[in-house]
Amino acid sequence: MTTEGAPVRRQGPPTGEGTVRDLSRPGRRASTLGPLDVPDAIVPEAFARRRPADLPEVSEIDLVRHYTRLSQMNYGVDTGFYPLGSCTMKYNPKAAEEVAAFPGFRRLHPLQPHATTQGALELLFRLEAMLCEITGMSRATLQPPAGACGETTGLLIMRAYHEERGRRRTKVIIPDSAHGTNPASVHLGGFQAVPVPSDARGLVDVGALEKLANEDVAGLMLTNPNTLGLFEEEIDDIARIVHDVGGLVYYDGANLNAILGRCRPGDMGFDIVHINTHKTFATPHGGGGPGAGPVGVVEELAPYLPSPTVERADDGSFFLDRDRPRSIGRLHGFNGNFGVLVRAYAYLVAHGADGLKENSELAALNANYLAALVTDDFPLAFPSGRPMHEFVATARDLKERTGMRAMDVAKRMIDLGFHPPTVYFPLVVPEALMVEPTETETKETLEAFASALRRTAEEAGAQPDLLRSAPTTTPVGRLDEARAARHLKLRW
Amino acid sequence: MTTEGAPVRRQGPPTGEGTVRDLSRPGRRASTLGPLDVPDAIVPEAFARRRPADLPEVSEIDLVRHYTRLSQMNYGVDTGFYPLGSCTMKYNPKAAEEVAAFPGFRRLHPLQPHATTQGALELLFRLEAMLCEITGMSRATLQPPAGACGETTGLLIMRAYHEERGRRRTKVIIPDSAHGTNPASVHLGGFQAVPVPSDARGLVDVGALEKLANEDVAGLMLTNPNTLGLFEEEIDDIARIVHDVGGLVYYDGANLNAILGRCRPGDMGFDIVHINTHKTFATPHGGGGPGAGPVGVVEELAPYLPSPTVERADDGSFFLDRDRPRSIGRLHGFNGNFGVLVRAYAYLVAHGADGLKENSELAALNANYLAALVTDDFPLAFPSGRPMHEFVATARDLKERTGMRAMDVAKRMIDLGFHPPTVYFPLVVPEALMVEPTETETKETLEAFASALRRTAEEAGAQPDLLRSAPTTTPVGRLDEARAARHLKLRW
Amino acid sequence: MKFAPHTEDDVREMLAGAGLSSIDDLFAQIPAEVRLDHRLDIADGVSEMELAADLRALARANRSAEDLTCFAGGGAYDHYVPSIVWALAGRSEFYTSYTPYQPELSQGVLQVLFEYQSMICELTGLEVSNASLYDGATALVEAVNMARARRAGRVVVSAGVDERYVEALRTYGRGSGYEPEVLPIDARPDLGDDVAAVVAQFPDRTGALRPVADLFAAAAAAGARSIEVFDPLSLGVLAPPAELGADIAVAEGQCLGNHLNYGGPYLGVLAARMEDVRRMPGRIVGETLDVEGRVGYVLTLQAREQHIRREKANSNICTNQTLMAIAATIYLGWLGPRGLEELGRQCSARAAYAADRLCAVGGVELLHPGVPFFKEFALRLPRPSADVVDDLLAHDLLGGVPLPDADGRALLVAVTEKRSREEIDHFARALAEVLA
Amino acid sequence: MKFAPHTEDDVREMLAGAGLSSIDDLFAQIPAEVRLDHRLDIADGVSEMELAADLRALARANRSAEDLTCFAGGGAYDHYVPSIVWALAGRSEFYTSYTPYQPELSQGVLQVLFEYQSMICELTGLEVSNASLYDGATALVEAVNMARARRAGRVVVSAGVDERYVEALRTYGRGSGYEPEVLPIDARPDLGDDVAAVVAQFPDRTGALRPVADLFAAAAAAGARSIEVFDPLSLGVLAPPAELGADIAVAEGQCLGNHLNYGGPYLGVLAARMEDVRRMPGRIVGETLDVEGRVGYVLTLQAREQHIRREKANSNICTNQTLMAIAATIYLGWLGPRGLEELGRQCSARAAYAADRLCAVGGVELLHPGVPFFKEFALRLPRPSADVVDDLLAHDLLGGVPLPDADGRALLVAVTEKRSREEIDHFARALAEVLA
Ligand SMILES: Cc1ncc(COP(=O)(O)O)c(C=O)c1O
Ligand SMILES: Cc1ncc(COP(=O)(O)O)c(C=O)c1O
Repeated sequence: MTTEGAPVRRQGPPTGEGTVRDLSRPGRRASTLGPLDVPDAIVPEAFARRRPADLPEVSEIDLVRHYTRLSQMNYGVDTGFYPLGSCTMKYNPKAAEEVAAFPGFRRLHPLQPHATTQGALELLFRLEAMLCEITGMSRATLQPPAGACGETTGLLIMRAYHEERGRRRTKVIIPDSAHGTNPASVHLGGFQAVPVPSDARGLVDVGALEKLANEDVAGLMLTNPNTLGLFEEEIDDIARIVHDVGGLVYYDGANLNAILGRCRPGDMGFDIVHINTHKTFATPHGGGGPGAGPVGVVEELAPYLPSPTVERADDGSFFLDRDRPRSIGRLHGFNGNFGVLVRAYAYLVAHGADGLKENSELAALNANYLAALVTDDFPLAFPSGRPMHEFVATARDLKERTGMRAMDVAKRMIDLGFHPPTVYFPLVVPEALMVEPTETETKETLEAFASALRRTAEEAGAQPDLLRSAPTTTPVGRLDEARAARHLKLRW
Repeated sequence: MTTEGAPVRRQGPPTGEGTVRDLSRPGRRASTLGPLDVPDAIVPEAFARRRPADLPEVSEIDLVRHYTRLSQMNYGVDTGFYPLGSCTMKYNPKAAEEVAAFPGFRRLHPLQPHATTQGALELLFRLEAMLCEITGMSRATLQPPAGACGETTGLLIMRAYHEERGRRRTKVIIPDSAHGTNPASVHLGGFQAVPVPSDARGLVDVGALEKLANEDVAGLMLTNPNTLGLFEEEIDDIARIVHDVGGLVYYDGANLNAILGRCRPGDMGFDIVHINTHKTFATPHGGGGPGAGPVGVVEELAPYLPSPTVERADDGSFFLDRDRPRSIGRLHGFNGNFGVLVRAYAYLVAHGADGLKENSELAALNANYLAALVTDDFPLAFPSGRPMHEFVATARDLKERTGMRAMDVAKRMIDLGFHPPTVYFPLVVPEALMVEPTETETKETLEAFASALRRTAEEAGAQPDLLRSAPTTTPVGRLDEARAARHLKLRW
Repeated sequence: MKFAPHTEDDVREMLAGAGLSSIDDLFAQIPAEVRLDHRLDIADGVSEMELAADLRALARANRSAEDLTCFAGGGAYDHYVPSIVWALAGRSEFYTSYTPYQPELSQGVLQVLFEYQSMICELTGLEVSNASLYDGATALVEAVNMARARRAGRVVVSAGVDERYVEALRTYGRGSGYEPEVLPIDARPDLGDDVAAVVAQFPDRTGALRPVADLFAAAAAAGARSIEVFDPLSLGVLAPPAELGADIAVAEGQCLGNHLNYGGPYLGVLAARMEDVRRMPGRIVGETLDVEGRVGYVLTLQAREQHIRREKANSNICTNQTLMAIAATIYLGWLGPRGLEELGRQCSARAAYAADRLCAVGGVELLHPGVPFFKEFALRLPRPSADVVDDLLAHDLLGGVPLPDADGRALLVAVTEKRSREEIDHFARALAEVLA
Repeated sequence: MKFAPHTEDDVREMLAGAGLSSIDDLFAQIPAEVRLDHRLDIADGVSEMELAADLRALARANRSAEDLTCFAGGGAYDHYVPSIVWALAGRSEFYTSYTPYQPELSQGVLQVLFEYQSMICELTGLEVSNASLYDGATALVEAVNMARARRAGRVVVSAGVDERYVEALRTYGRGSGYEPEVLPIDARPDLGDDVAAVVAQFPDRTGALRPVADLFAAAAAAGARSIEVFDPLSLGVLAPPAELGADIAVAEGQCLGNHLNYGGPYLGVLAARMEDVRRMPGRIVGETLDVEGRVGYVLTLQAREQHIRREKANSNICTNQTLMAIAATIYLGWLGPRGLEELGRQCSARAAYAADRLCAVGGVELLHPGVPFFKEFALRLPRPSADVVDDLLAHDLLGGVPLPDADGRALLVAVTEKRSREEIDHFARALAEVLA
């Protein structure tokens, strides 16, 4: 048997948990500070706060029980399979957590003299080198705290590059299947997003791209394999077309987990690459963050990288270089999400070249095996191509046949003990179910998930109420999101 | 509102979790070791293992999910109120966990030279001094790893004391309400346990004790407040009677949490005292252990304390003294449960004299307040005396009225979201419910618990099936313990 | 190390199941020209034991606030992090979960974020908070974008704002089409209806408490948005942003139970008025009901966000700093209102004591004499402050953060509740020594 | 610090509810003569911040295996503890729970203990295991009590058994009425039907691999119980106790994922034959069914235990070392059968290499030349071994454990899978230096 699909039940009757404020009692307090061993001093009346902030007043045990219970109301990779497409929810090594907590890292102030941070700087230096080798880039910045910020970084580099060359470029091309951050980043870069359609195969329509490519184009953003899990086989032509008009090609690294050690953005003609360490290199997502979005670039673009960069002096010591006249500047208050980068470094060192390559191979194997198991009920959105690390299936037929939508399937999967896949993304696919199993899942888990998914298809016809009323095994049932937006209640 | 009595439900359908062996697949493995950078060497054929041990073969993520889920199938102080009488399940400070994990403690080898363990030895030295002050003893050993071992220690000290004086003492007196470890320890000390009855007040029957006291008696073991939560008011006479026949008086410290800073075993005439740090000083119980059972003695008995003791040299340095000719010897392989003692030390330093006293005061307040709330339905077993930190109620009347037993009430409490109190102990009380709320619980929690308990009394008459069929909200229902003992299945 | 669980049998059976004969078949669609022609030039993988040794060595090559007494601040502070914060925020159900797209499986994270938003509103006196941004500097950038989404105008920034924050504005401004205009301290701003945002920091970048209310009033008069950069842990004793007239308040939330971590992961705090809620960046959690009328929490107003609004979105943030917001929530619950106030008093008292002792050292004076401050103040030293900081290391002191001011002779000194009288006295003695 | 949540209002209302007028009323029944007449002479309480500082200072006053390369063994070993072990055993639902008296609320702990018992049986080849005892030494004491509950006879102990274990037997024996008789190595024991138990250790206290099968066979012939003290991590490569003829096997389980902790908390392992199960000490978990026929786990055979059998119980153990057994279970799951074997091979290979290098140092030789060993071996040094160990500290080495043998010139050296060739070579160089 497998434990997948069978989370255990907790003690106690089903019920929610009030907020920490509901536990508050005047005069209770968890904190104690040391005695004030210096003369007291109060801030000038003019600047003083008049009314104390109405924070909850609770004891330490109240906090411990409240947040322990809330944690148990949350599903994580550590509780079960988490096949969110595009999110690469693989196992987060505990070893990385342990080393990131070493006081020598955790208690380091960002503005210490370099002489006291050589270990941290060497780690960043080594990490940059590994990321460049993996992506085929020549230099990288580790400053962006997430992928979207990496995109902004890349687009500001594009802008600086063209401006320095006195070119007025206004447009950036993105596939219609692109993730929302791409167009949003294009906008923040001061460009206009121009969509290029996908063709019948689910790949960039190269003919259409050719028509769009002109002197207004600053560049193109592409995810490869793309958000449909398909490899852009004409990547050479795509890159050439953009380069021919003087544009730059940007690689959205969200799907890098598919190709490690097999091919590299740099060899495909990409000029700028961002990496999501919280996807490909298994740094924990933290319920929404933190992440890290390092950005690598080809040699010609290196001067534009954010400031500071980590450099090595002739005496072998490391330092943060702020003397970068052509840099686009600073994208983060300090040195980026260092604590996350430590975990990414640990992950890379632990795996080594072969381990990384094997991860991509097995990620693809898992995705293809799972796709084969479910395709009869949930056909691939673009069956002509072979998916890589993830696949996009559609509940279109199911909906026509039974009226049940992808969302109903997703909620029913919860009652069957699984976190649902990503639904309704990419937008170009109706009733999309985007499944990314990742390499850390077992064959048995995939099989249990597949039979649960197929069961929902069967139930959609036979017992639609099971889907419609799902989930019933969670602390709360299906939530009214429309109501939440209509009657805004954003605080207690 | 209060969160007590309302644990939340976890995701997923109710179902158990197979054993880790059910996850095993030939060839899977979580561990990696470094490369062997020395010549290989194999053990002589004659001594070699022939068949590999059939341990499970699983991946790291299998282990993480399996044991994470099992943890969620377990109730702890961190999940809710845990009023087990005699167990003192109070809040276990996270700060104590953090400091005990400092590498300087956690990675210390027990046989290192004293020069390298001065910090650890000083901690033990300070802890011994604080424990002596709290109990009114002159020296203490920190070696016993739990209370029962502390009892053995005390009884072996009694034996050595009498032997050195050439007295043949064969009997040790214990109240009929004593905890099971007391008679068992008496037996292990090579004595015969002689029970002294409790009187109508639930206290030692002093008249009966007088009759039992004679030249065969090595000593008396007593818990005070006793296991009924009542203070032995005639403790002076009790001690005198035993001392008059040349016996020693042993204090079972399980209930020390009732009297900190208010009175001390030493001042009551006790000669030997054990402390359960995992009760009074909040070191976590770990699902059954570890604990620590330091034993303090009056000056005359100090020479018999186990070897080694922690001593301070003239140069101010600390050392383990093994040169103790009159010592009873060694009760543990090394220095006792040091990691637990670090937590106990932290607890004492954090609270200080006044904090400890306040803890006992509020523990007694909680117990008395809760007793008052439930007494109509569950009367005190011995109503004449005022309970201290815990009280023993009885479901005798309930059973007569409804046929429902203490066990049924306990199981129903689970469905109402609470861990039940201790049941059927002490043995002298029929249908005993022994409730120890501890000082770290809030008034709201006690009130929620009380109304749940009263509800069970009501339901026992009106809807007995709710009790009979309880619990229904746990991963498994009521378990067949008779079957477990009849058809022994002690391994997979 | 290896985390993929596949046995050889698994691989064989799964290939067959997928109708493939080899692993290479999975990558057949990759054109030959772009296939990698060499093994990645990265060392072989190691065991966990070796990994821990490698990182332990790197960690030991640093001298952190664990070994040095830390008087460094400048946006990141050595406040005490109580053990419950990470004992709870470190629960794996929290940190191994993704953004709560499936609310029924994510009530834990969603509710904590709702509590976080509520506490931030309580602190700032403003009406709405989002569920975290990257850090303080990027929170300011987002706040400016909010203001410019309303009125695409100029961005006026007080010279009291942290130089790194201004740098960030300059960087992002290139893309968004503005250049932050730095307004000298006490200069009378001329603000017309072409101004989108006015930014001030309180306490300012030198720790000084300088009135911002007038500036914000002028901004209001010009119909611009007032943005305050604040210190969350000052709000037990200092007036909250709303009272000072701020429309939007942003802060670095590292001080709220997060470790120094060499600069990240930190916490971007942003609160605003309800009227701006639809221009607010990032995730927002709202309370709602389930089918049975039970209270629950969801991500709401998602129409603002990139995944729906795409190029029309004000922000592209997706992954944020949720885990740090969880830590901040637990930390604020630990502090409580009285703890927050006591902590503020302690910081200002210790800072005042430190300033006295340090200024008693020959040649050392306050950079801004007579200007009140909270937990941080700037000194003018007789020597370049960077050199002095280096010299202080020999005394196991992280003496502060060198400022460009006073041609590099200015030193920013931060004093948290952790700094004892003894440590401060030691600092004063050491400073006297290195300056002697 | 203060963990009691009571506000002044709470106290007032609760006193009233309990029909009392003051806190003192709660203690009225304590006779005046025995009331404490002074405030406890213990320092005032401190804040968490100060507490952490105090303990950090104490921890730093030690030099642990974190700073010293550890070749010390003698029952406690510096094996690698993988991070998952305490990330999981450290889950608060485990460590803040009590002995599982309410099985329905404790299936987590109960099932892990069932898995633990199963794995210990697999390792030892014996039929039953309990759910943990205090440590290796007390586990031996309990094993002897088991044997003597069957036949109240003599206790013969091989001289190969750890001296601390023999000390413990001597201590507890005074109460139970036996005196352990130490049998010289290779001496022919005369065993009659007055012998209850024969104890041998394999590998022995000097790390040596000496045959125990004959001794155990003789014991069996005399109708006595054979008790083996074993090393759990040797069982990937060494024959299990059952094969050597042991009826009862006991071990120190610290090596199974538990930290050194200056000697505790450790793990007492005990396994035996089914026919002795009712004489076994401590908790035992059994599988059973619930009312609906679902598999579940409970504490079973409790009739053996003190709380039921009282003075007739063989053991008084109540609180045990469950959390360490949980860690051991996770650790063994991490190792797996092949990991266990590889670890054993690595230990013996590294130990063999270390013995060669160290014996190459002038004046150093094996205490028992030609006798095979596993991961630990004894050296004969030209100087008192305690002094040599002290001198090696200057080289950041914990060189081993001094033995009384060879009039204090014997040194017991343990080599785990963690000790690299480089570290061993460094040890050899340092030893040469301190002996020069
Ligand atoms: C395809 C793609 N691009 C970009 C992003 C944004 O990355 P981040 O969430 O790290 O900002 C994501 C994250 O989901 C993604 O899936
Ligand atoms: C009254 C009493 N005495 C002794 C003990 C035994 O202590 P330990 O479990 O620490 O061995 C207990 C533990 O429950 C107890 O309650």
